[in-house]
Amino acid sequence: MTSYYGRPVVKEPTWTWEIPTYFFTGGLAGASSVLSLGAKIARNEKLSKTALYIGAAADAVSPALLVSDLGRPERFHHMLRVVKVTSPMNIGAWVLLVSGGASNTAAALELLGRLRPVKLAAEAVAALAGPPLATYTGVLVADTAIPVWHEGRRELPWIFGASAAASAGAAACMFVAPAEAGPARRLAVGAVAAEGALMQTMELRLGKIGEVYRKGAAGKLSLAAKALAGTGALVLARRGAKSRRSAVLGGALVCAGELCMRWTVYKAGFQSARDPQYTIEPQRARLRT
Amino acid sequence: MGSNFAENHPVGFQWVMEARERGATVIHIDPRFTRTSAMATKWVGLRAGSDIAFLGGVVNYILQNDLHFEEYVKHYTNAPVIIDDTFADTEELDGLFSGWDPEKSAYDTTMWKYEGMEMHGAAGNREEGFGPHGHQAGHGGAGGGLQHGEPPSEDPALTHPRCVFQILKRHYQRYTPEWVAETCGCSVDDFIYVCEELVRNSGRERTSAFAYAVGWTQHTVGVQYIRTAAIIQQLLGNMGRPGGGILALRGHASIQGSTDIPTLFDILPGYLSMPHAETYGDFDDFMQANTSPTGWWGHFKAYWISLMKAYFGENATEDNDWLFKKLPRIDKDNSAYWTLEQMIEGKVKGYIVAGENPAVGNANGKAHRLALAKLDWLVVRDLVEIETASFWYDSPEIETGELTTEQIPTEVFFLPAAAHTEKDGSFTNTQRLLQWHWQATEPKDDCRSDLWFYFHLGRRIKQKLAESKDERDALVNSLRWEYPTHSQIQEPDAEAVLAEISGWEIPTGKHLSAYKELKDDGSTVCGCWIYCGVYADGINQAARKKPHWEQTYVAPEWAWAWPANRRILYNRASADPEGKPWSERKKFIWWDGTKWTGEDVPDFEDTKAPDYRPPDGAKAEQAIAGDHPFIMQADGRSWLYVPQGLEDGPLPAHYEPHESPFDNTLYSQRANPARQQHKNASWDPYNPVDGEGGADVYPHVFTTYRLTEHHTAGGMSRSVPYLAELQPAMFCEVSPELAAEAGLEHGGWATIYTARAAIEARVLVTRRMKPLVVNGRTTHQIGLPYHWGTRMLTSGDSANDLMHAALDPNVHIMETKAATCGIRPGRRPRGKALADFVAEMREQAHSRRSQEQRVEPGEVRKT
Amino acid sequence: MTTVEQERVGFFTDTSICIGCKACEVACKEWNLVPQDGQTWTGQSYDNTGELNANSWRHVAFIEQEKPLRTNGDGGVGLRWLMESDVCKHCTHAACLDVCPTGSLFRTEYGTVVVQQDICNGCGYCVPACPFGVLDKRHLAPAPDLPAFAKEDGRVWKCTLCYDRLKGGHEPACAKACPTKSIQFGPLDELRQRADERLAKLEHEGWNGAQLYGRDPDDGVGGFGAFFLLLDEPEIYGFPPDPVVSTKHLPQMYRSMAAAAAAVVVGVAAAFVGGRS
Amino acid sequence: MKLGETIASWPVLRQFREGDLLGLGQSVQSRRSKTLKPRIDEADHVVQSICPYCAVGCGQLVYVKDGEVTHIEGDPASPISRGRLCPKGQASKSYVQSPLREYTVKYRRPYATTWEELDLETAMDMIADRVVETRAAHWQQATDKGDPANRTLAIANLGGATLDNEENYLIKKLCVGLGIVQVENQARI
Repeated sequence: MTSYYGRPVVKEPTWTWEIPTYFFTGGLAGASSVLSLGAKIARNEKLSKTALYIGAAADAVSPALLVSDLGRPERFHHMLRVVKVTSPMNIGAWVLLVSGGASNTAAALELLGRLRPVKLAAEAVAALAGPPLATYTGVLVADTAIPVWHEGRRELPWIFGASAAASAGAAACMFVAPAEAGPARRLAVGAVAAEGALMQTMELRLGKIGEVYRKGAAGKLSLAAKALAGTGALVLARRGAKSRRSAVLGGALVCAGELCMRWTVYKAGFQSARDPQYTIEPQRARLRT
Repeated sequence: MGSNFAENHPVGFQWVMEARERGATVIHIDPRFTRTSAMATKWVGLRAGSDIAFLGGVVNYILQNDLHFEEYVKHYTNAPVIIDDTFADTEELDGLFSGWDPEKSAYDTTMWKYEGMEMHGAAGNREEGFGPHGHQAGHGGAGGGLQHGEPPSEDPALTHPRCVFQILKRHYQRYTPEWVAETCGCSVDDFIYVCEELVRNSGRERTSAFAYAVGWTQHTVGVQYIRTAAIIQQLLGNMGRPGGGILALRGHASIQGSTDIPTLFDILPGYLSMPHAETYGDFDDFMQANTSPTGWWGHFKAYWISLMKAYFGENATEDNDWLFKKLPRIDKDNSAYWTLEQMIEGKVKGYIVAGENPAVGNANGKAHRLALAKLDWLVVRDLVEIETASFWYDSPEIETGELTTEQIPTEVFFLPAAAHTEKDGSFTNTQRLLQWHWQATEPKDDCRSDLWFYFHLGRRIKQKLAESKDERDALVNSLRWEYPTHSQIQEPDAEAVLAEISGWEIPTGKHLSAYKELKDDGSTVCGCWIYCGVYADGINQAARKKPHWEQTYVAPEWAWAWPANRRILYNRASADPEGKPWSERKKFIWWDGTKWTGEDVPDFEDTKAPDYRPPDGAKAEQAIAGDHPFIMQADGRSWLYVPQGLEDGPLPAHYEPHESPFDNTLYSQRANPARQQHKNASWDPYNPVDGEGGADVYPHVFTTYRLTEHHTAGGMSRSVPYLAELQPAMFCEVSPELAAEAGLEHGGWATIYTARAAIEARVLVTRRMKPLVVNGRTTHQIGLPYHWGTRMLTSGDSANDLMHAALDPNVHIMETKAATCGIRPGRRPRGKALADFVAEMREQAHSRRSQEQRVEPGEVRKT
Repeated sequence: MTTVEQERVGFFTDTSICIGCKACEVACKEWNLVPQDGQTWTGQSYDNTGELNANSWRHVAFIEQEKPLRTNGDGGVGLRWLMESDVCKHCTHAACLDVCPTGSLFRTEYGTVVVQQDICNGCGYCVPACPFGVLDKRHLAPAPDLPAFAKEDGRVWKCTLCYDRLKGGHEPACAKACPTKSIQFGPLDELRQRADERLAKLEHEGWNGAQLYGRDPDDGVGGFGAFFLLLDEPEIYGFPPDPVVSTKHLPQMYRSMAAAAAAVVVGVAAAFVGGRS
Repeated sequence: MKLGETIASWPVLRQFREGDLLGLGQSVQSRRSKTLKPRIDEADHVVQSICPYCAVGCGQLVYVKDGEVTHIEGDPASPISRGRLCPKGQASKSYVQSPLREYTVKYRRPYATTWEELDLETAMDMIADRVVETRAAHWQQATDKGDPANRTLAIANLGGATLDNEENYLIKKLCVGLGIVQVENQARI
């Protein structure tokens, strides 16, 4: 493989730890809002409230993380300077604004127990903003020149969505008594399974490009993610219904697993950018056909 | 050849690229494959220091195959002239010409003269058995005591065995393609290709040009390198014609100006020679010795007296011989390296350095730094603190313990200088163009122009000596030293100085428009006769900036070229003897029946008809016939054979560099016998050469050079962030073969050593360096840029520290382009260990050498 | 008020006449006051700049090859030294521009792509988005115009094709300086025509590997505003052989996002439904 | 600026107003971009100069604002360079404004280990004294043969190839007057 002194063709992202962490919190927030509304409809007030609070909390830390990653934090509001459909990050900023605004309004009113209609509206809005919030980050990373991300564009929103659902479910399990946490448990377990399957599909389809998921930091994180989420799901499935302690443990493990999964994808991108062969070879192949 | 056009003159190279795009053949002949080679139609690699062999081979190829431009050669060169029978060639004397004096290690140049006449050089002096020196050799246009412009005996048929043409033929007959390939390490095919292309692109319809630089001058036989090219260009009829000639690519903004208006020991402005201490009783002898009866040097007296009037005004009069008796006298050599020797011996007390960095830029840098430590006082003027100013606390010798700051007596003044944007003035570029640059801003704080410094220094000194009746102060007190000044810092008016250089008529005060107007009766002032007219009509002609799109391609109204705004010298040669252009394609100057006309200012008297024949007794230019274009020469012809003016022979012969791993396969005289050496100097030890024991301690050839990204000794580039980052480290270029042989690792470090010093450099292994097979033996060449020193934004060891200071005998230039060295992996020793390492290697070499001492005619080498 | 649209301009960099002098690099830095990029000796031929980044907007690549310059054997020595001055491509379809969330990156009236330094908040999205690795965040100590708490410049910088000079009717600094006019500036259509003629000439002269890169308006980025004549495959110079603007697939990505979003809802619903049964 | 204008200039609104729905073009142009001017158009004056590096002699345009050089670029009028410059010539401004540039006199006493400050006038006077004294102490009136010598071999002057012709002229003229014959420059190296 020829390249210019083995130098990378595309640049690694300049993003730091806040971004993969946000992928997690954002997903958690989005899915939690949905879970909350679902529970409300299912008349599971306890679960609904908890999910609402979790979502609101996650929604609150997310912007902080994003702002702190900016090169010029004092200019965070420039994100809302335009409406750009071509920029997943811009769309995401608007979605986060809506979702965060709504979920936190709802949570606040819930606490104060005032203005019920407004609260309901806010919950609805948050639930509407939730799914896009949980999945757009997949598009965000896919919409780059980084081979392992761009080529994974079909699966990434699904994987991030699943991961979001899993973390939302798992988080709820930790704070709701097993009796009321049934749906959350099922959500967590189901999502972990789905996500595992999706990851496999993606890696297989990516072929050589996908090998970064088995190499270096990404490889290690990927194993950790699978192990943690897997074990967590198992614990929740087996003993989550009976023991509160297991529920907390299982929930924590799944959340940790999902966080690792975000880091896996994040790190894989850097590794994919660093080695020019991942950029050049597929393009060469494309030209040959 | 001998230059790296693309890298060191990139903007000038645009014209070469345009020519290439229009189908011109561009050939680069160089030891290294450089950025120029990459752009050339053809690159021919050759061994550093073997250029005369190559060029001599071309001469031989042309002559053996009768490919010379016959009409041009017959009429415009001295090919037909018959040489005195006292001349004997290197072919007869095994590498020496007749007249060699082993005692003086010098030639008696009178044995090379034209037959039937006492040879008589112009601007120069040749008593004491040595001819004109330094730049007179190149520019003096030595002439003969011809009764009229024609030499006494000629053979128009070019068949007489002693006519120049036949001598040339014999001299180069052994420079066969096979021998050239052997000696230069190139292939016979490549050599033939070059010959064929040169011939194919010369003649009536086409012209070829040579572009050289210090790759030719920096040799112990440097002047002869250029002479060989001159012979080729004369044989092919490429001189004085558009697209022809030999272009010197000079490396400093005004290096041409600093030779025209010299800051050089042996000449005065306009290449007028300084009087020598050993010679010239009185003024008339001096005039007689320097005035050529024929050719433009016939007006030497007018040039001289006009200069004296510029220097001393009314104090210079006919009665006091224009102060001739009071003028300082020079010796045969008071050049920079002679000064170095004197300095080391403690004989030089004060040293003023303005805009130069000898501690890095000169050969054998260590010797220069040790010498600086022997001075009483030193003045350094520059924009930044260069190594020459800081030697007393951060030179490598401080590290090795050879110098100790507390023991250095030198008093050092560092004076910040003004930049080109902070002063008015003119640079003379490589095409002899005087270009004015206007001041843009005022210099800050203590920054001052050198004009300011020398003017006010002179003013103060004159004040201090004003009352002195001492004989030695008479001359300085006679100096004309009034120049108008402006601004609070009292900056002298540069245009007033330019006006003095250009000259005026004393009675009327009218500014002169050409050197033809100069008088020898003291009625004209002119500070530099060849610059006469640059201030014609009281207008600064050098400041003319008419855009090129508003004038012809010759652009005569952009700046001003010396002499007389002529863009191509000797351009009468662009027309045939009858004055018709050689061809429509190449027409430039021609005779229209009544006068000379064309694209350029004719380098000929406007109305001298092609059929003009000088009457007997004609003097100066009148003695030059109408079909002899080379009007500075006494005989009006260009010289294939130089009967007068050179120290080391009338014809170039191949000599090995002073230090070479190879023997001379042509003559038993290995190197230029007349080269200047510091044989017994402990500060300039030499590496053993082929045939001596110990030569294998320094088995490789190295050559030094510049990079596009840096400038000379680095003062103007290591101080600039944007340049420093482009080439941030001293490195050496070696071939993969040498790397394997010496165990050098790409990107690692190497230590390069000679008998003088050892330096370290990063290793750049590259295919662009090729091992050459010379005389059946493989040799490796090492490339070393020489920009680095101990200071500034990027620092590193100086390549020049490795160099010896053996010199060309004509112009006293050192041989930085070819010498021998050893190389080993890793960084050099530090501290005292470094000095020990160098000494140890030297001992190794010299102990073996003393057993098998090589003795050559005319030189017994010692160290 | 909107600025009047001008003719689209760009660069045609003809590497067959590049002498590798790096005047373009210095001219760019002098004009745009780009900071020094550090002094590391790479040993990669004469290239000590290495790449385009926030502090090098022109980068001259040096490639030493044992290949003849011409295939017709004319004067060849089986050795060639390729030099090429790289720069931002000012793509017709520019990923950096598309993904910029603040509108800091924008398409100027000259059809060039410029980062507006008074807008950029250093989100860094354009950095991995560029298929050529041109854009880069500046991590140098803050300039005086930055707020006290800023620990670094933090903004993204790249070639502006001398936007300010264009507004004054001057050609970009690098093109103006280029001694051999290897860098040519002008209306894009004109440059493309010139490039075609140049390529034809070189092919006729048998130049080894001569090809245009980024000239084709139908390529993955809709053609470059700054395109090249190369003497070997793009990857030899560190270019992607077939760059595609990532946003070309954005609709597809949004579709799969929508589906995934729906799936989340379905999944949650299922979690409840599943519980009942 | 009024609140109204601020809102009106909000690119989101401009996107729709100016029909630049994707927000890729003019609608997102910032105030700075809109009012941008090349600094050479703001110069107080422009000076035609010549590059100080090699001997090709390329034309330079030096732009000055408030007494400071703000930019240096090629002079298109020059038939030699046609407005082009090499990296060194192009870096001329950075050279004349080098971070290493010295602006005041530095003086080192014999045997001293450090520089000290010295005012220019004093320095000039000291240097003049050094020249006068050294000349007096090491003057050679005549050669051994009795021919005139009129010189001192104890003072040498080096440099010139980077200086102006006018400067070299004064150097040579002064040295001839003073009997300093060791006058040399880079032409020798």
